[in-house]
Amino acid sequence: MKLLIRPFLILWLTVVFLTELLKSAWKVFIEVMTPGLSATPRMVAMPLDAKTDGGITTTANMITLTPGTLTVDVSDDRQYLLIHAMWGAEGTEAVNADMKHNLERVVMRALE
Amino acid sequence: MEPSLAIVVGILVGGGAYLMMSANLIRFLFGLTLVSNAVNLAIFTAGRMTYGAPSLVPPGGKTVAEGAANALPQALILTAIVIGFGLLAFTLSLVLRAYVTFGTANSAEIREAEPMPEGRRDDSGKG
Amino acid sequence: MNSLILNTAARLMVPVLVIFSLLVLWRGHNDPGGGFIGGLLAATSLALYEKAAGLERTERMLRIPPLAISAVGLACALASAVWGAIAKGYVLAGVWPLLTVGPGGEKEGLPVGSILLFDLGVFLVVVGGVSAMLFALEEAAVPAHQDEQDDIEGKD
Amino acid sequence: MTQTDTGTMPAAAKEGETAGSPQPGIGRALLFAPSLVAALAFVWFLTFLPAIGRGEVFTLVYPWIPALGIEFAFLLDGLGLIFALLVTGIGALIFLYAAGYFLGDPRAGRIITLLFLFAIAMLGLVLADDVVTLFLFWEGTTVTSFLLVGFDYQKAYARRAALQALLVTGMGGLALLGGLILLGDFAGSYRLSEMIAMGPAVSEAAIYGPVLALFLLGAFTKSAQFPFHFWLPGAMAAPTPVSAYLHSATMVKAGVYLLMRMNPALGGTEVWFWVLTIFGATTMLIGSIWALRQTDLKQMLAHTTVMGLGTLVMFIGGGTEKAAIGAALFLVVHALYKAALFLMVGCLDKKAGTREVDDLAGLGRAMPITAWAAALAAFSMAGMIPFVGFLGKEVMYEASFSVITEPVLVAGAAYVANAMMVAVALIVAVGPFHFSAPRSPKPAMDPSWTLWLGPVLLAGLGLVLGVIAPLTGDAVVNPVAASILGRPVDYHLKLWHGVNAALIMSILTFVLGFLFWRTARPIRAGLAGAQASGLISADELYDRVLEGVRATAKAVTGRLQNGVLTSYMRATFAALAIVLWGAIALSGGPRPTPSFDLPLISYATMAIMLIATAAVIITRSRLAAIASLGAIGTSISIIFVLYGAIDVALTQLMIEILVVVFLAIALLRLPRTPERKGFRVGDAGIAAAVGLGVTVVLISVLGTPLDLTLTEFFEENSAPVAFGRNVVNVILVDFRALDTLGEIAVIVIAAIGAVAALKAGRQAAAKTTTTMEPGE
Amino acid sequence: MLEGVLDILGAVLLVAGGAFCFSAAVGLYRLPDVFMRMHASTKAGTLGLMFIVIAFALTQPALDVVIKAILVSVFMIITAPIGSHLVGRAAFRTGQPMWHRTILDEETRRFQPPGGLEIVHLGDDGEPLPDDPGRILAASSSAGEAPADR
Amino acid sequence: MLLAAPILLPLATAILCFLLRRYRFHRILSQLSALALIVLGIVILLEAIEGPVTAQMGGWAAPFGITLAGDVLSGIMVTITGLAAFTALTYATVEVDTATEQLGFHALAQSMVGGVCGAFLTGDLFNLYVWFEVMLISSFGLLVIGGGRAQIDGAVKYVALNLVGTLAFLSGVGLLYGTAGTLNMADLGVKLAGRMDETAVLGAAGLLMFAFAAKAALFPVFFWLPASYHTPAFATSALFSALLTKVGVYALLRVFTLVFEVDNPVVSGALIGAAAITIALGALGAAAQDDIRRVFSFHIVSQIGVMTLGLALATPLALAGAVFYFLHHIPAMMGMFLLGGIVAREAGSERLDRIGGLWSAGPWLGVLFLIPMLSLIGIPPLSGFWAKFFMIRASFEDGAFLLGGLILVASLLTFLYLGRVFVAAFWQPYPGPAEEAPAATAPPLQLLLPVMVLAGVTLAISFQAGTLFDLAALSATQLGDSAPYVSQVLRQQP
Amino acid sequence: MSTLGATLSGPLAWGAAIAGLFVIAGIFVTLYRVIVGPTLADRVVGLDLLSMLLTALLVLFALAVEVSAYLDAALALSLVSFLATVAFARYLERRQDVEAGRQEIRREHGDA
Ligand code: NA
Ligand code: NA
Repeated sequence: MKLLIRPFLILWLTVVFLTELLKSAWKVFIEVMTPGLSATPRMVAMPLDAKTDGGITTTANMITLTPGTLTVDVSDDRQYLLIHAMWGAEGTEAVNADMKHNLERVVMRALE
Repeated sequence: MEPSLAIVVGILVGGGAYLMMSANLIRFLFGLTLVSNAVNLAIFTAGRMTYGAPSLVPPGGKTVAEGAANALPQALILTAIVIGFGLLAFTLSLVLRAYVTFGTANSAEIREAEPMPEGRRDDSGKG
Repeated sequence: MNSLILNTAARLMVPVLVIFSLLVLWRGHNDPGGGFIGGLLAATSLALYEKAAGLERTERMLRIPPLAISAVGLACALASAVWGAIAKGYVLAGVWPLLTVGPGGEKEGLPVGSILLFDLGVFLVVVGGVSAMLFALEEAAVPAHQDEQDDIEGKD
Repeated sequence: MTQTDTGTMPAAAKEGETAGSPQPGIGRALLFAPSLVAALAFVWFLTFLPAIGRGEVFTLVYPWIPALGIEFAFLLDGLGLIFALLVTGIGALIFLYAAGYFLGDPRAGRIITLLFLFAIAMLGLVLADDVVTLFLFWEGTTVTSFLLVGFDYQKAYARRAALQALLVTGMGGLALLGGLILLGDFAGSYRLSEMIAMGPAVSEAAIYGPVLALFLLGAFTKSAQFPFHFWLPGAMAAPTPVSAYLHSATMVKAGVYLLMRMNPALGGTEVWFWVLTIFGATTMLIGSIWALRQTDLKQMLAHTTVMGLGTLVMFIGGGTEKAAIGAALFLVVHALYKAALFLMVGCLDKKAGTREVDDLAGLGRAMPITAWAAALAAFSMAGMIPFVGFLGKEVMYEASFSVITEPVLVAGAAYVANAMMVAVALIVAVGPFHFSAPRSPKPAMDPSWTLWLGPVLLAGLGLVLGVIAPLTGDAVVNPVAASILGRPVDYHLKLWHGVNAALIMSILTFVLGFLFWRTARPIRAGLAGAQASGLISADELYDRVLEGVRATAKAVTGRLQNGVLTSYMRATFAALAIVLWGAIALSGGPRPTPSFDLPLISYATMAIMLIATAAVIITRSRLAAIASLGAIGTSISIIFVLYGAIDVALTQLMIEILVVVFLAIALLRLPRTPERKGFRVGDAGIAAAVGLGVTVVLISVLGTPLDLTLTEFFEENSAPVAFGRNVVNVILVDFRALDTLGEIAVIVIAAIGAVAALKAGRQAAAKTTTTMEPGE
Repeated sequence: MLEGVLDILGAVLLVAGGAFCFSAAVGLYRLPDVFMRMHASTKAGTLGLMFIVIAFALTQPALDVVIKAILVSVFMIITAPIGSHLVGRAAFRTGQPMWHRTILDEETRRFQPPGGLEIVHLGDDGEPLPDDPGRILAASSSAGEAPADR
Repeated sequence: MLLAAPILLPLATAILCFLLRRYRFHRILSQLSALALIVLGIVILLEAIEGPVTAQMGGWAAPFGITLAGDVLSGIMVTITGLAAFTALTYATVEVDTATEQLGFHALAQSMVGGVCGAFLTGDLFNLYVWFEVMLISSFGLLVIGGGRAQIDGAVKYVALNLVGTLAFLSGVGLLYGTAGTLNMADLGVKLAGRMDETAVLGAAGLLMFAFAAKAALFPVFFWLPASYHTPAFATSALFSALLTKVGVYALLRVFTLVFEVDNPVVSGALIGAAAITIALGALGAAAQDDIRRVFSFHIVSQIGVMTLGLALATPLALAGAVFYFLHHIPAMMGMFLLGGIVAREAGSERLDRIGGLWSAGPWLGVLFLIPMLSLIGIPPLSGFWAKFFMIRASFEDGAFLLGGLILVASLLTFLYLGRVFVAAFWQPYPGPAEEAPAATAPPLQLLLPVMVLAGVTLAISFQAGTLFDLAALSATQLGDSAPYVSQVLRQQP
Repeated sequence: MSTLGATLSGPLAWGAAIAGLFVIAGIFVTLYRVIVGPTLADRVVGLDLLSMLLTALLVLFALAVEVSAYLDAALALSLVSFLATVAFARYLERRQDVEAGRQEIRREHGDA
């Protein structure tokens, strides 16, 4: 069953991802092309649910290409991602929740 | 004809030559890279390359389309690039080796084969 | 580097790239590509793998020492030269045993012959030579205690 | 002057005394074989005397390099014959003497072999009739002389003397070679006889000056003429038989031979007369004065040899028939008594234990044969009647008067020299043997027959030839003089001419000679004082010249080859700039006016390259430099794409990034760029000249039309014949596959070399790095 | 007709792609520290390049063009974040300067090297702050020199 | 196949040497290959006496495909290359240790030989560049392999300076292609006839002259040679002395007779100037040295000047003299280097003030030493005399009395410095402790055999000077009049 | 002077030209970062973007002159530039460790 729907999940993942990428680039565009800096950077450690190499890698990559966040590192125990967020003013939880909701779940559904 | 390329070649050669005259072997390597590139570009320029299409015969065709790039200098440059890479890679290894051996990458301090006239002489050094 | 992310990606990408480089070698007689470009592509991929997985694992994966690969490549090219000399009377002449040319110049069969052997030789030489230099540089440039440190950190 | 151990011969150095295992029987017999061979050759040459006396000439020619007219050619005439007789005759005696002298010495075989080889070379020299043949044997004598002088190679002075003789005579040999080639090319023939046959035509030619200078340099060095006379006393480092043979009788006469031989072609001019007279007279006087300075009998004889050679040269310069006769006669006279005296001194050295004149006295009774030989030779030397030396002196004075230009000068010089010979004869023959109680370092006795036979025969021959003066004149002297003059000679040698000017001069000579003998000690002391007061001798001059050459060589080389890579690179690039700008300055042809019409993307790419180039030079960050290099390489590959060179672009791109990667790896280990020592203006000037030169030449290239025949051939044949549609690839692997073969060989070899360099480096580092893991 | 539409669509994509590319460069220039600069280069750069490639594939829809376009896009999507991850990780581990307004969560401690590290803070002008209180992340007393590659 | 064999055979040997694990096989293969090369060279020589022979690579007609061309000169050079390789590699079997062999010594040596043969046989300018590079990179490898400190220092200078030459060569080829549209040397000669005064042509000629001069070690680009030749193994030094500079002079000879016009006053003036200064500086340099191999190195430089003079004068005799000089110099110089190796091995040093006592240990070695030494000094009838004689005569005939004189003066310095070496090595008492003094035991046969072979060859050349001069003259004729070569290369069939 | 030397015309040519101008401008801005730094990481990020922009330029050119073969170069560039980034990142990370090793070598050779 999972095998059958997996292609669709991957396709969904792609769609989600491309939309996120577009949003993310747009945010950067606005940030740098308008005067002043609105950024409130924050480095956070995000707990990982994905366990496989592929899952972690995909998650990490997608986090980078989506708005405001950038994967810096994976912890040696594979439990955390080190993430640099451009707009982290609302706090760690907000950043994490956004990413978890948008991406990691989709990735895990598609790949794990 | 592309005189602007000729000027670029001259500047690259000049810059590379300046670096190659440096005592710092790393800068020498940089200069070597520059001059190698410049020479390839010189052949390219001398080969009267024109702004145009690649020298490919279309499938089923007999010869290349009109205005295709001159293929011969391309082949020559390709050969030269690869040879230049071999030389550069070897030279790089040598510089590294010289550093491991002498503890310096300054050619002025590498004085074993031709020691200072009045300076110390290493007895054991002869290989 | 011991990056999980890089490792995973490299494991995925490198085989694809190597196959792609062979494709570039094959089609090089008719399209951009050929032994050099294919070889460089493969060498670049190996370099990438080396960066991701480390020298030792890369050497183990290759099995044959890279210098031997490049020597075999040169041997292929020489063999092609002699093949041409024997079959056509001219050193390095193109021999196409599987190709027949019709009266109108149309070609049938596989474009496999001495020229492809030569190009394969070029490919192998480039792959082997570049990798050999890369590995040797890597080995020489990274002092021993570095490797040690890698081992402490490393669980690739 | 203080003796140092740098190689000046100690005054009383011993020679040939190394004890060794005795020769085995056959070896001992073999030692005497050369003597026999030489004796047979002597006899064979004697048979030519009548024919030569009649004016006949014998030739022997083998082709050698026909394309250049070089032959292995010999000619036997009067001059050649007398030299051949001296070489073989004295040779036979000296080989015999040497065999005895070195009996039981393991080096006997070597010295006799070398002496024999020398004899062959000398014989060839005097008989050669071809430029190359002559030079071959000329250099043969130089080399054998080198080896013979350096026979006692353990001694520093012997090594020095050998090298000195090699250099001085080597220099002359090279000059002679130059002269021979010049003259040969002028004459259109390399046959000496044909050159000589040209006669005065040579001295009227433009090349006469250089040819003369070169020949004289050759002759003067070989025959120890001032200022090259110093090597001969040094060469006395050789064992006595060698000195007797090479350095009195034969080799040193090679220069004299050359002058005699070339006289018809080169002589007869003012310059010839003056040069030979002045140098000959100077040599003669220097030789005679310094002969008195010596206490070592061998050294004394060596200096009188210098004097004798000067005399010969002076008379060759004289140019008249009498002068030629005088030279010819004195040649024979000198060879006979001087060889005899040398051998006699060798006997003294061996049997009385020293050659120091002050340590020898009253040995006449203990060594009667030696004493007699000494006396006979000395009589001839002093010019006693009826010895051949008397004839020599008479003719010499006659010749002096006959000289057209400066008879007083010549006669005066001859007078002093002859008086000195009398004095030396007295010192050598009287001092050690007579009028005093016996005194010698070891108990003296006559040597075995092999040692005394030579001196006795040679000295005796001096008497015989004097007695049979007319025969000596007709058979020996006249043919030689004829060769010197290049025309037949009609002169009748007589023992007694009656009382004439020459006889009076002879008597006055004895008086002066006797005075010299009696005052020898004070003269010696005075000379020693002069020497000590810093008068520079030619020998010291030689040292200074040699030091000067070495110092110049070291200075020049040290400046150029200074071991500093940057200075080499600077010179190399400067040379490149000169080549480029030289070519530009000295050429013409199309110089197009540049036009600039390209899309923005081209100029943008070029601008990237220029900015990055500046960055590589200026930046102190190595990573920025590497990154800039990467940017340059990538930009070049974009340019390749813009112009349709996709294959090249792909290759360039990947190679460039590989270079960047390699550099990044290497920089992990390599040290930081040290602070730049400012802008190197000179280097920048050179670099700019090179770069601009390349641009100018490149633009000139662009001004010529390009012939695209090759490219069209490739394009048309690529698909239909070579079965490939990518023309560039087909060129690489088919049309020009040999280039590619070499190129991939370069990659393989570069990889082998790089791995070898780095692996070995790692091994080398492993030896010193303490933090290395075991088993690495 | 379709071709005309595609051409216009392509032109729009091209201009947008170019603009994104340019914005990435501007971001690299304007943003104050390396981490923030990576945001710009990674996201805007990747999308800009993708737009241009897609425009190519739309306007010259030959099979090989489409394949190459997809390859380039996929490749960019895979490699760009990996590159920024590697550079970011190195930058973080070697204590590269960071904008002074950056907040560091406590949990990021686990990503620091065992010896801890000291981070230089950059002011709004991009220059290191003169009297930086320092947000030292872990015990590390040695006052190292500025790691700027000068 | 005949003309390609001297290139393919060493390369194949190199591969085999590299792939084979047994080092004994390396040696045997290496030596056999070198012997085969001698045979190939002689065959080419014999065929070329009738006139140049050519082969078109890939069957593509000239000037489209690459031409290999063998004339008398290339035949001679291939033969000597074989001889040089055989002797040096035989010597190396003892001198070069297994660890170095393991790193690829024989592969490098063989590929250098292949590159050298390629340079001698190719008729294509770009292909010449390629073989130059093969030779160059192999020599780089040989220089650093198994090296100590001095070797690395020498290698750095050697590599750095040679790279400049190589880049100039490549630019020159590129510019020449851009001017004439062809790369075949015969075709280039035809296309460039009468165009020497164009900036493009003269500039390219200048670059090529610079490059070849750098390879030949002419003033002012000879620094690399004395900086490096004394550092590697003696076998390597000897091989270098035989081949590397000669390829540079060969290229000058070939390219400046076939492609350019050497009688152009600018070209000949530059060559004469460079050659004359090289002769002088080389001889002075040798006189200034205190190490055996450094003396030899500068001697090579000086002799390279003389050979180049042969080209610069460009009369038939001068060209023949230059060719004869090759014949003489390679075996004699190699013999000298290898004997220097034996001397250094026996006496334990290369410094003239630290060696000695060898005559007492065995005069036969001294006699052997005298053969190449006297030949290099130019003592008749040894080969070196003839070489010098031809050159001096050629200078005088051309009215260049000063040049002839210069050769003579340089010869005098040769007396000085080679005489010094001989005296130091053989006559001077051993300066070190007596127990370290050279013993009277003979060196291994593998060391003596090559030296004896080379001495034998020198003697053979000496006594066959007439025959060999005829050969050199024939070669000079072929060089001087390139019409037969050109027509043979460009005849319209592959 | 045209921007790309385009062979095509119409809106696409205009679009390509404008995009070309954007990209070229971006390249020079990025070069500033590569050369000026100030940190090594900045340069590496700059180089990464530089190669991305050069890739874009190549694609634009290929589009403008309608030669799809040139896309190969873009593909290759994206591959090798990734390799360069990886190498530089490693250089960044290792440099400091290596600095320690170098001290050792200097000590051995007794000079700084
Ligand atoms: Na993100
Ligand atoms: Na990238």
